[in-house]
Amino acid sequence: MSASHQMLLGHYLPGNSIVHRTSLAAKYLVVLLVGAAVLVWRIPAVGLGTLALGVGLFILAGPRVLRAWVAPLRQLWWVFAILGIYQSILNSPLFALTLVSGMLAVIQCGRLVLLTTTQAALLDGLERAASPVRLLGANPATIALAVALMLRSIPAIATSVQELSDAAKARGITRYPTTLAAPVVINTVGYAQRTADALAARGIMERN
Amino acid sequence: MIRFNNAGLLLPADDPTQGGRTVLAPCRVDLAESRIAVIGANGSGKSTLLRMVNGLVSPSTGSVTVHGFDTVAQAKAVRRRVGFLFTDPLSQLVMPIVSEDVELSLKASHKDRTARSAAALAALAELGLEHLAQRSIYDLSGGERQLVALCSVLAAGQDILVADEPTTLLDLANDELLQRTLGKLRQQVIYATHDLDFAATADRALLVEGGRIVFDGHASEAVAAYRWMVRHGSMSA
Amino acid sequence: MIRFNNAGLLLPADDPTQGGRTVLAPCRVDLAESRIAVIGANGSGKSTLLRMVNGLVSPSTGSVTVHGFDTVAQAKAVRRRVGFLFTDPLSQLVMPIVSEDVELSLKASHKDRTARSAAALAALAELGLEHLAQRSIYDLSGGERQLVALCSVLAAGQDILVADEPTTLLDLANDELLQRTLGKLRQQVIYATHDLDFAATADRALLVEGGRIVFDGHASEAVAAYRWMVRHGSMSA
Amino acid sequence: MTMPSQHLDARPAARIGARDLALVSVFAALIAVLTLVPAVPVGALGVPITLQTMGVALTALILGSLRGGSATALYLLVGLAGVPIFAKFSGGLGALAAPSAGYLIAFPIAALVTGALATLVLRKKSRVRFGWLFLAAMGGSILVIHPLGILGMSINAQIPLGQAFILDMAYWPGDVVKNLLAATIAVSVFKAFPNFARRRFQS
Ligand SMILES: Nc1ncnc2c1ncn2[C@@H]1O[C@H](COP(=O)(O)OP(=O)(O)OP(=O)(O)O)[C@@H](O)[C@H]1O
Ligand SMILES: Nc1ncnc2c1ncn2[C@@H]1O[C@H](COP(=O)(O)OP(=O)(O)OP(=O)(O)O)[C@@H](O)[C@H]1O
Ligand SMILES: O=C(O)CCCC[C@@H]1SC[C@@H]2NC(=O)N[C@@H]21
Ligand SMILES: [Mg+2]
Ligand SMILES: [Mg+2]
Repeated sequence: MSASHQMLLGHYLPGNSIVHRTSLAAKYLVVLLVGAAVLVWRIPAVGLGTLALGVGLFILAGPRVLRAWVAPLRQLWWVFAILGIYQSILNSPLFALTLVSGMLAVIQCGRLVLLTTTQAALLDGLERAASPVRLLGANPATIALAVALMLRSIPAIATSVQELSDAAKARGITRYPTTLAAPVVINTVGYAQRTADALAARGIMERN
Repeated sequence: MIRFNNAGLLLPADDPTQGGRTVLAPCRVDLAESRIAVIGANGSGKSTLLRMVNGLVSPSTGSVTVHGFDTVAQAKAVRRRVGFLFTDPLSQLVMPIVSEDVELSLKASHKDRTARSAAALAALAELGLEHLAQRSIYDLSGGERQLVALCSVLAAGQDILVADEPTTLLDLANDELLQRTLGKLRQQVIYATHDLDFAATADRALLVEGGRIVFDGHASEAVAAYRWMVRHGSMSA
Repeated sequence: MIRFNNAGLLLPADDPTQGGRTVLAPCRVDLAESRIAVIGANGSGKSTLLRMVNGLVSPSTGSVTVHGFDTVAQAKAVRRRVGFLFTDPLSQLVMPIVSEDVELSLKASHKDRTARSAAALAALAELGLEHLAQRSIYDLSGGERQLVALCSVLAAGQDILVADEPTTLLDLANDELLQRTLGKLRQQVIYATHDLDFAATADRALLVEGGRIVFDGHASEAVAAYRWMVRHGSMSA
Repeated sequence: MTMPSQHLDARPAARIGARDLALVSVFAALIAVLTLVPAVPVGALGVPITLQTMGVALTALILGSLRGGSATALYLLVGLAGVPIFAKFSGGLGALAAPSAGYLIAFPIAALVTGALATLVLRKKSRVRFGWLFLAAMGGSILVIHPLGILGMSINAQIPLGQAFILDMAYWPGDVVKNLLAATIAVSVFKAFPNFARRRFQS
């Protein structure tokens, strides 16, 4: 359980750089601005410029974060390669360069936010960002609780998949995964019901 | 004071497989003693009875009140007064870190963050659990988890605790620890259990059979009656 | 015959929180007696030991064999011979309806559908559960579910049964029923339990503590040793 | 342990209760788990075949339009906020720049549509409930996921719509199979929780 529980927390690289200390809102603003610029001006200067800006910010964030810069290239290089070749033929090599560099820039700026922000801060930010839902009569704290419940449920569901597959194996049922798919979902619903009971019993999210 | 006013649960007739089944026959009891045990066979209706106390199950006939509040119409008032402890602590701990989970219970009463943290620590300390505050709930032993769940439930300041087989998953040492902790609580405790020694320590016990309360009185007598019924095969199950 | 050849489980060093922890120290035991109990504190390693018997957990050192078949390399042959009953029946019941779940276990032995249905009903009737055949597993009480899970496992007809705390959710009568049912089985039964009276009825018992088998012998002596350890606080947990 | 639902509920219908919250959160988690099951990296533009669409269809079939839509929206929100629960362990606002962005945005809308169709279908007692549920799931795919997905690929990768349409065809066979599976699973779930088919979640 604990191993899979940590799985989702693996992104943050602790540090004390200026990027780490910048507010979450400011970081997201940069991502949005970069995204908008890349979308509006499809010219090499903007694509390459934002990419360079991103690298600059990674450098500011310290060597540990900088080393993480290449990771998406290792996983996704073939996507960029195919896209680049395709656009070179369809349009022009220069346009391909613009598109690929711009896309990479946005993805990298987005990753930088994750690499330099703790999950707790991300979720706090989410709660604050959700505050406009007050206007609709909803409660941002409800959204925060939903997020917490969701994150807690991911390892629980993963564990239940493991347990069910163990149980099926123990009974010699090996025709995965279709036999197991329904029980996994049924168990998930049962888990949701138990969670609901526990919440209700603690008076959380009371109706009247 | 908990009062069952002819409260019962009959499954509606349109249920495909269960139509018209009586899960709990209408009953009229007042529960005021400090420690009350509920015993009986599997499927006899213990959990159903306990769940009615805090409105997790609504009666289909009659009503249940706690300190005069109706468990259905005034659910919120009731849940502020009644805490519920489940068998499996993992299904009731909501947040991944012990102190965060306790804080969640305190959200309604403590708006301020730092005050809430302090209150959570105090609640943990009351059960001697302050050393667990920063631990992940997944790293705790079964007994520690159940105690943390108990702490989270009690943190909201309820004065009645309902517990459905709280010791079943625990080993000898943890079982004793939880029983000792429950014993010391100032709250009224109503619990279902299959551990008849545990049941015998209560001030009063209800014996449930086939959805009916068939004995209500001294815990040791209820246990004896139950043993007798099992021995003589007069159980419906 | 089950043989542990220095089988042990050491968590890999790269595990973020548990790196290098010994869950089960390498042990060399032969399990041949008809009834073998495994006792010990929460987290001591009982479930891990049991799961190694049918290869649900692979040892990180040494090996485990059943009738000479390796539990890792020849998992399929092992599972045809070893049935496993889990503590939490919900993780074991695969189909939504009781009878369907029992039928699933019979698939290998009964190719014909109607014959299979009849066999499933007969298996349920043997444990007095025929009235539950058409119920959803989610409508059952905890104890009812545990009995259904036992029925499903027995239906598969393996000749060794491993049971991880099979009586936790059961009432007095069903507890006796299950113990009696297990007692009558021609299969070899290996079970973990926190019910020390149940453990004492075995032909042999292993006492596990901190991932080590610290006692192996007469069941009554193992139980006495365990009680002594709990009493004198010499448990690591 | 768990005690199942009981059917009578005298409570007046109100805003969001603990049960809605739990169902929405847990199903959002289910979609995340299904996404993280190893994907098949087929698409030319790095849009893999994932079990995500099955998660979305299941959520909508089982929870209905509003709850299903909310669960899917929660999944999207948490992913965009930065928790790596999108395909290939990605997450964050950067996902909106990738060729798969259109699909992501389509998911909550598809859940609204599929959920509404499913609720309609479940109203009548039919022997072929499975078939109708499958069609409801396909409705969400055809009307929402694929059109928006094509649009997203076309915008983010700057390729003509026709090209994007052809690239999208790679996902059709997989999506049909996943919707068949989702309908089968939903039928099983309704067997275990008959109240869900009547859209009564309150215990
Ligand atoms: N919503 C429901 N639909 C159908 N049957 C139900 C429902 N709720 C409870 N039951 C049935 O009512 C009976 C009483 O269940 P309950 O859980 O209260 O028993 P219990 O005494 O707690 O049993 P255990 O000791 O096994 O926990 C059981 O037979 C159960 O199957
Ligand atoms: N794969 C694993 N990764 C990390 N820790 C593990 C793993 N498997 C077991 N453990 C740990 O090993 C210890 C032994 O677990 P096990 O489940 O065997 O205990 P147990 O004796 O069955 O306890 P209980 O009586 O509570 O069922 C526990 O502390 C558990 O957390
Ligand atoms: O998480 C993401 O980044 C989105 C991936 C989208 C995959 C789309 S959904 C429709 C189609 N069917 C698949 O199996 N994959 C694509
Ligand atoms: Mg019960
Ligand atoms: Mg165990």
